[in-house]
Amino acid sequence: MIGLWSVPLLFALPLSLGILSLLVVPKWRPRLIFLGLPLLAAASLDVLAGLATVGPTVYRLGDWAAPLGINLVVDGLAVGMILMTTLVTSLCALYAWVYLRDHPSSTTFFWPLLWFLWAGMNGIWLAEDIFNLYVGLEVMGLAAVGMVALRATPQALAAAMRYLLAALLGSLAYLLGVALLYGAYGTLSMAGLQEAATNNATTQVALALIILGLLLKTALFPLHAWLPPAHGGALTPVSALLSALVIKASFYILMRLWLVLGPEVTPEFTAQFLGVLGAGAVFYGGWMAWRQHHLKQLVAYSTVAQIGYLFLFFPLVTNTGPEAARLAWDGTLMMLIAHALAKAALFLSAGNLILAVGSPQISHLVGISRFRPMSLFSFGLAGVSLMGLPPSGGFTGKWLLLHSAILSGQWWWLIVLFLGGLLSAAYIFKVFRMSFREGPQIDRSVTPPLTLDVTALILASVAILIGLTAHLPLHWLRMGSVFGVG
Amino acid sequence: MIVRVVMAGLLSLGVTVALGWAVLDRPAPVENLPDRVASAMPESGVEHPVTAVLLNFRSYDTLLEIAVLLLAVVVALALREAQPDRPEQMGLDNPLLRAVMAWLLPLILVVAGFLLWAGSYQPGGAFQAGSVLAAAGVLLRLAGGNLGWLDNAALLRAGLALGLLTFIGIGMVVMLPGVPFLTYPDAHAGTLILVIELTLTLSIGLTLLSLFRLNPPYADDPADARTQGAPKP
Amino acid sequence: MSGAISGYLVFAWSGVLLFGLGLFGFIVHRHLLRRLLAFNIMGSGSFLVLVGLAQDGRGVDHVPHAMVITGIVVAVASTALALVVFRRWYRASGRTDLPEDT
Amino acid sequence: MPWLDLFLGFTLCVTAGLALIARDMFRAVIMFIVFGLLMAVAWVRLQAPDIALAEAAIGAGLTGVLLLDTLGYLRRPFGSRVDNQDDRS
Repeated sequence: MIGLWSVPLLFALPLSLGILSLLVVPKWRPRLIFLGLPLLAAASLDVLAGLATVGPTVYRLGDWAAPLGINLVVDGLAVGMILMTTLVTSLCALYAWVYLRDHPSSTTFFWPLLWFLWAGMNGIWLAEDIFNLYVGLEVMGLAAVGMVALRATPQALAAAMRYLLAALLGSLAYLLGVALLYGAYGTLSMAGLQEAATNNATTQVALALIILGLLLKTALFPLHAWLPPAHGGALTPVSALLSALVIKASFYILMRLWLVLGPEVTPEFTAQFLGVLGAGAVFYGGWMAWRQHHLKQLVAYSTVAQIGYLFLFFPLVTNTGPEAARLAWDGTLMMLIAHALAKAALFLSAGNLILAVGSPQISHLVGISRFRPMSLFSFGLAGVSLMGLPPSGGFTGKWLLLHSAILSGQWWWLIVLFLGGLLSAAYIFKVFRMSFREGPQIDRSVTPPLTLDVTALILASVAILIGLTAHLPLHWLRMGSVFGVG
Repeated sequence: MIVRVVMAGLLSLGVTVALGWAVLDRPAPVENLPDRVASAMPESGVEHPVTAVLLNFRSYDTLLEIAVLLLAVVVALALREAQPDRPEQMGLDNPLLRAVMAWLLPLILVVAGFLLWAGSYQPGGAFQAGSVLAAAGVLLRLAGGNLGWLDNAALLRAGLALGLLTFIGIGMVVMLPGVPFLTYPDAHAGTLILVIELTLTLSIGLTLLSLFRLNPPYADDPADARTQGAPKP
Repeated sequence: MSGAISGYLVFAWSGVLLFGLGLFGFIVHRHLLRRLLAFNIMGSGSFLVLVGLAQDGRGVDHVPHAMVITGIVVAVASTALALVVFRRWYRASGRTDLPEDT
Repeated sequence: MPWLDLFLGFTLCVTAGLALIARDMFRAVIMFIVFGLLMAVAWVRLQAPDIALAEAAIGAGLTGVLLLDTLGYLRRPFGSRVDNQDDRS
């Protein structure tokens, strides 16, 4: 069986390491990454190898077939997300290993939380069972809340509390949707639901509840209020993980369930409505990002904006013909992955700039270009992808979405793509203008350790490179989906 | 304020009506899971269906759920360390209560043991037994009992970790013949589940108890209460 | 038997109402403890819907029973986590609600 | 008609409502614990004794104790400005 060991290791290993990191002395907690990262990278690559040779498979936990047991789905989409998670989390972990040295020892609880977060995310990517997804969401969500609270300042606690309330409300709405679906169809397996689901009020209400719950967790405008304080106020590696990966998990579930239930059940206006909310997010988030005075708040609002692009998936994939739908799928996933890489890079390099000037204010960045060119370079590379300039992943994603919009005759989304890019350019250049301005403000800066700069640079470079070599990952991502060849 | 009440009222009314509509309009299900559970029971290693679902058919859910519980403790530990407290003073230290506790405690432990053992063929199991254990601890503490051994961080954490580590360990060891994660061999399923439940009971009891204990205690004088200062409005 | 079956449905309906009530409380209240109470009531509501709907017309189904036990444990873990954060927040700020909510 | 179930469902909603609107926070928590115990009875009626046990022990018991414990904590004044906006929101 393909991935017999590597598939369960993807969540069992981080869980075990999470527990282990509680048992060792605080000084040793970070060092477990040197055991965990190589093993998880190996497991992720093994799963990819299995996908490339055998194609998509189903992993039957406990050897029970769904719907009695819980199955895991190892298709292109899941494997793609797993690899993305492994790359981003590993680099953030290396960053945190250095970054947290100067923080109080209570922040070493970052490590158990990190492992649990990782286990939760991998659990979600692999899940095929809608109740199992609920538990996975809780593992990931509570770990994320804990990470936000880690700083233990009043601001951090308030942000964590707000985040927790949003996450809990979202989970409950999701759970109620699951309850309705189980009541109506007697199964929790997505494959079973796809077969059984018909168009009736129960499915529609259940889907509406699930969508609402997941929108809240994804922080789509106008349900985004919890995000900027949580993402902008957390420790830098936490901000990067939350913005790059955690909010993607709830979007991912939405995407999967939409393809399972959506097209038959939902009226087209639901899809258009989600697209409109996405457009709202792009404009509002971009505008708010531009208005921020704190660097990390700017980056956090940029996340609010970038989430919006992902939601163009729904109008572009629903009743639009196979070619446009496939382009929408490709484009959305490219945007998702590019944003994960670029946003992690942006947060990490923003953290480096803040370390360098010792202030979170954008206005204090005056003249920093002379001292920290490398941090600024990573920030710029990541910015290129966020703005959607060639040859970045962000560009490829937008290009694919643009084609999909033209093919399906929904030209209005082009305005969103275009204006959204301009807004991103505005807030990225706001930071640059300040950095290149010569002023009296600083004549020296702190030099952050090299690891911090290198991890940010790697992430930013991959965000660019993935745009150049988009063909192969997109081919893999389609495997096992309705858009795949085999 | 009134706007909020009206908005909340409309929203929750809308949700309720939609839910009611969903309940009324639901189709008759095609799938019959209870039948599947019934026919798989002989292979599950236990006789009580809920235990079979929790610890065999859908044991992966249970595994993740234990992780959720642990997470709450991790956050509590982290925040406690971020703002260290004085050694806590708690409990009523009432001799009568203590006397009652001396009788009650063994009884509670017996109940916990029974619930755990009963779980394989009738209602009960690790979660119920674990929460009874935790209840015993809470009562003991309210009575001013000494739970000092819980302050031994290493011991406490080992106890917390035991359940999940055993669960994952057994899930992995059974894979050696080349079967998927958590596939118990039919002959040993009952024993393995019992071992998992036993360790889970201990860990769940400790976890729930720590959630109670790890809340920041009462500060003795207000002066040291504000370690962080109020945020600026 | 028919009496028992409609009994299941009664609880599903109670669950619907409880969810609605809880949602109302969750939105209206600002006191964080009250919002947590509302959250727990909503949770109980959805558990009732889960079991009540699944058993209506079909008889006892043990799968949702196991799911609800999982759900209860998750709910208590979330509540406990929320209380830990809440106490720290109260201790640091002296407030029982969140700052931006007025 | 399952009168007993109807009555129980009605009582559940009433106690939940009382827990949500009670002026006094302490009373709200007590109402919530009563609600949890009634839920346990409801689970028995739904032929789910396992959930009934878990609900009584965890849902009502432990959550209740945690909430009461927190209430005790709130009675202590922390910070200079303990708002008196109190429990009514």
